Amino acid sequence: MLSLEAVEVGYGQIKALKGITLRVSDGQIVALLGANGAGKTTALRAISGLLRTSAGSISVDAVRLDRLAPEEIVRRGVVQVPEGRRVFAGLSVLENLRMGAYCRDGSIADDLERVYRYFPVLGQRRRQAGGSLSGGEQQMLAIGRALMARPKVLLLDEPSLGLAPKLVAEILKIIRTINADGVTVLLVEQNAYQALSIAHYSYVLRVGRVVLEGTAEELKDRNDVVRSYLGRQAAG
Amino acid sequence: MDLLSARGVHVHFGGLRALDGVDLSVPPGSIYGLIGPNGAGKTTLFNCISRFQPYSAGAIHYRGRDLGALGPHDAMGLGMARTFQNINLFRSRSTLDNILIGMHARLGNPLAAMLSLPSGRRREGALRGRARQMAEMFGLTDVLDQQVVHLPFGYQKRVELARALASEPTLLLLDEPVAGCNEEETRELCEIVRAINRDLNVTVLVVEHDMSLVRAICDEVTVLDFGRNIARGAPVEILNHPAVVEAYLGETVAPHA
Amino acid sequence: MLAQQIVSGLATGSLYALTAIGIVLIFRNTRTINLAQGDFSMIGAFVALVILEHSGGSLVVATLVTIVAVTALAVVVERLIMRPIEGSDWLTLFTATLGVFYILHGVAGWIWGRDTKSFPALFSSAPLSIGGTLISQAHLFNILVAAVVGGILYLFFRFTKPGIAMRAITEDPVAAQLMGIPVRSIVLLTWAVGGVLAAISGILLAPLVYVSTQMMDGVLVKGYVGAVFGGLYSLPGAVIGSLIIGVAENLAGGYLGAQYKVTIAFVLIVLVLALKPRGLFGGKARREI
Amino acid sequence: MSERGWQITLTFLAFGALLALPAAIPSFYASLLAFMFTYVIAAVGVNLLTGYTGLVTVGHGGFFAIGAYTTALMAKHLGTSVVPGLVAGTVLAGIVGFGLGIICLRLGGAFLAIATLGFALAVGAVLNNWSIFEGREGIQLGKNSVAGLGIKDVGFYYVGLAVMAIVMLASWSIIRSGVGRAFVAMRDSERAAEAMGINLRLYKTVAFAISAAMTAAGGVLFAHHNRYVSTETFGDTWLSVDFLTAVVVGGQASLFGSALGAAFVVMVPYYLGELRDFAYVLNGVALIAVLVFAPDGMAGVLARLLRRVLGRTAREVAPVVDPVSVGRG
Repeated sequence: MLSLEAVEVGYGQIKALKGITLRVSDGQIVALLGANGAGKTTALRAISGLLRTSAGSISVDAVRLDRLAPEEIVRRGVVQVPEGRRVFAGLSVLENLRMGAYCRDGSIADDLERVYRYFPVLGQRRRQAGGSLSGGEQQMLAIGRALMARPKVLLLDEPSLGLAPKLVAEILKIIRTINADGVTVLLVEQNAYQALSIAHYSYVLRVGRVVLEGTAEELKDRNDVVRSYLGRQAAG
Repeated sequence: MDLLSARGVHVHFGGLRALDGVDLSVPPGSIYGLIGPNGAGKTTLFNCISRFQPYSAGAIHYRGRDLGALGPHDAMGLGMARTFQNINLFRSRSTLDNILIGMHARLGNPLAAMLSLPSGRRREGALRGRARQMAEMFGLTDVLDQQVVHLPFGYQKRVELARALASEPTLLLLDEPVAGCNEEETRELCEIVRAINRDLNVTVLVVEHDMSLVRAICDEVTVLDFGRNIARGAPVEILNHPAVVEAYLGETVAPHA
Repeated sequence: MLAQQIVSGLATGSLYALTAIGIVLIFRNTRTINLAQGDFSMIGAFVALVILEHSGGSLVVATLVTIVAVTALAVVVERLIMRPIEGSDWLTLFTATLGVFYILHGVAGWIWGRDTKSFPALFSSAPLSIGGTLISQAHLFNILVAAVVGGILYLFFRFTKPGIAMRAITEDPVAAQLMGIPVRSIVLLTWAVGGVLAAISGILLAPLVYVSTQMMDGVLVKGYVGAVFGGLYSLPGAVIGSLIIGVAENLAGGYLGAQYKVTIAFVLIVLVLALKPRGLFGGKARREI
Repeated sequence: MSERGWQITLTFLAFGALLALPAAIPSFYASLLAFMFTYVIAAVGVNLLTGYTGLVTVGHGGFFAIGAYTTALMAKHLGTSVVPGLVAGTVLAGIVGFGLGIICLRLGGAFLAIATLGFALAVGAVLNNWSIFEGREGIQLGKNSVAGLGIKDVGFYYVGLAVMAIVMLASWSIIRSGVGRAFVAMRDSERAAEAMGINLRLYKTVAFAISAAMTAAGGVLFAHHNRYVSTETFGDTWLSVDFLTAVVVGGQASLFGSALGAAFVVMVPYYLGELRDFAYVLNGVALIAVLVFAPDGMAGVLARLLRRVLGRTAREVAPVVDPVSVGRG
């Protein structure tokens, strides 16, 4: 289980996270929702060790992550698919996937096969440069690359960003499949309704704090969610 | 006539269409909002207006003048001023210097200034006087000589506004002014922007995703999504507009469908 | 005559290329313009000379010892000086290598003095005739060694895990971290590779230019010019750029007069930077430097 | 007295001391100090560009050489001395600097550093290979004179001091003016500077030209001080590197720092004499030490010491309490 306890993170004088607590139980998909600037990406960057926390703790299966180097965190099975995909544009698809398995020794043939099963298009394009793929294919590559590290917990930062609706649906479906195969998922989304459609449990952030949490059913019809995005009074 | 108008503006980044024929018209004297979800193209349009971004088709007119061929430094001379998304101050300088740099367009003959000729010194004196007035207006008198990088966040925000207004613009462009602000700071900023609009008679165009700000201060808003206009109107109508809600929260999908 | 000029130009150019590759490798993974790259070679030349002359070692032994010594030097520079200031702005990193440049110049001058020393020629001066063109054996050897080094580097970057990781860090250091690539170790490895290249270029240059503390000052700048051809980023660009400089220099020297030989490097740098500031082979848009 | 007041007082005291100094020291030392002034002048020029405007130059030895050779050739062929050389040398270098500025307009950071390094190399190559410059043979200059009156070591000391004072005063006047603010604005943030209406192209090229002219003034004096120029000094890129070192070690964006840094790069090798290599090591160590421990250079260290002596903390004004951000930590 991944858990954050009262985590605070600041950029200079701006506190981007003002003490958030959240739990991602094994086997779940948990969505982290909120408008732009709410602190979602900051939370993921803190989990992955790119940002130092100023207070609180982050741990997975009772092992503290918040003082470890990013590569140590990957070794402990927490792997992030960053916002904007960030595939290595000049590396081939296969090289990108190999880099995903960097911290592991031994054969990666099985893992490659698994990724190609999820994303057959990557198998067809394994020699092509990552930068030459379409947006949707790059998103698949980014997810596939992270899967190469055999994550226990997969962190996904806005996988739907900039994708056409049809592709978004496809990506969400794959995320559900990956989860069904035993990978715990923490999904950051601005696209609230779509994230809620696959998540078991959700947290809503606003300006660095958790303002709402619950199961998808609980959150879906609440005006609070809408309000936290649009700042509209619940009455409308 | 509109103070600022954009017609059919296109911007492409490689294959990506950041702006796909966007229109905008800002009437003089208003506080106008430009909103949309992440990646909608609002910052790109903002940068087209302030001349940081060239566009491939369409036209932008300011007071009837075509901006197409101008550079960023020309925009200020025409009476526009802008702020930046994540505060972009001259960090090594004092509050006073930042405001003075904001008055660059009024420097006069640079040679006279450089050589401290009498005319240059007179003008420098006048600029400094005016800069102090600006500082006073924004409650910055106590921190005039402090390096801005050491100032608290709220002060830095106000220095940036004071710097932008130092050139006495007719149009003020604000790029996500409340990014990183808490609710109290947001309220304070709303007050300041309203005062600028009312008391200094400055038209304001604000790019924002925080809806509480938009609702509180804007007379009218234009909503973009995927580089196109999707709605325009008064804030209250817009926030209930189905297309806008969908743009922000995504399509409604039945859970676990 | 023309063919000869071109071949000897290629030979010089391939030596510049070794320096240019070292500069590009270090720059694109650390944003450091390494001013000490030339000094690594200079120290290498002195070490090789000491082994050859005083210890009576063979060329092979001298080469191996030199490579180990210079690589160790590069690693020490990274660990002691560059790592504590990693992530600083490029001017700080650049100035730090300027500091290393001074220190290595001073130390070398201190140990080995300021006089130029001759380095035993590795080959007889009798040229070979290939298809009617006379080519010196040393030139041929230089081209050969550079080609082999280039080939090994190609295989390294193409097929080995650390090699691909180096490219990945160039593309996106943050994504590389998120994939679990130990960026610091790979950066250290980058400096080490820079050291190996410097050692080889030092030994190859030594017989041509005499060994002295100043021996690399000119070559280093040519290496930069070559690197700029590739936008400080592309390795093939840096190699092609270095070869172009070598040939252009030789042709200018041969046909226009010696005074044009050095100036041509500046003309090329100005042309490239003025016309294509991101390098002829730099290609696509990259993050700001 | 305010900190600024102290600065002005100390500056006047320092200049007063420099005016009186030749009376107290052997003329030999006056000559050494005059030599140092030429470096100070050059470093002030480099600092204007690198320290204040943020455009890093590793090529100003080229402008120093342009100044030196302009006056040397004029002396040789026209029989002129210091003053005409200063006028011609600074104007010529200003024009070349403007041109180099235009070429380098689109370049930032590392690319600019390499382009300027290439410029220094090219100047060295031209001096080495074009016969009018006499290469390593060099050009001898006649006895120095001002307005027809011959001057010796002490006289030349005052000439150097005067030129240094003028260059520093000019720099000070520029830096304090709106133009200087525009320079610093470009350094701090080009985007914000543009948004304030600053024409980057114009101001960058102007900064280049002024900086080149100032450095060339140092070169003119250098030539007359040694009464000899040759590619032994001007043929490589060491001068350029020394000037940059002076600026970084002394303190970027500080006129006083330029003086300290120039003194450092001149005096350390001088006093180490035969141990010249040790001076290199010291330069290198100083550079790295400054980067790690005192990014604002020797001037910054001295300013902090001065504040401590005056019994004040770095922040004179009471700390600001921001009513809005209280509780942000």
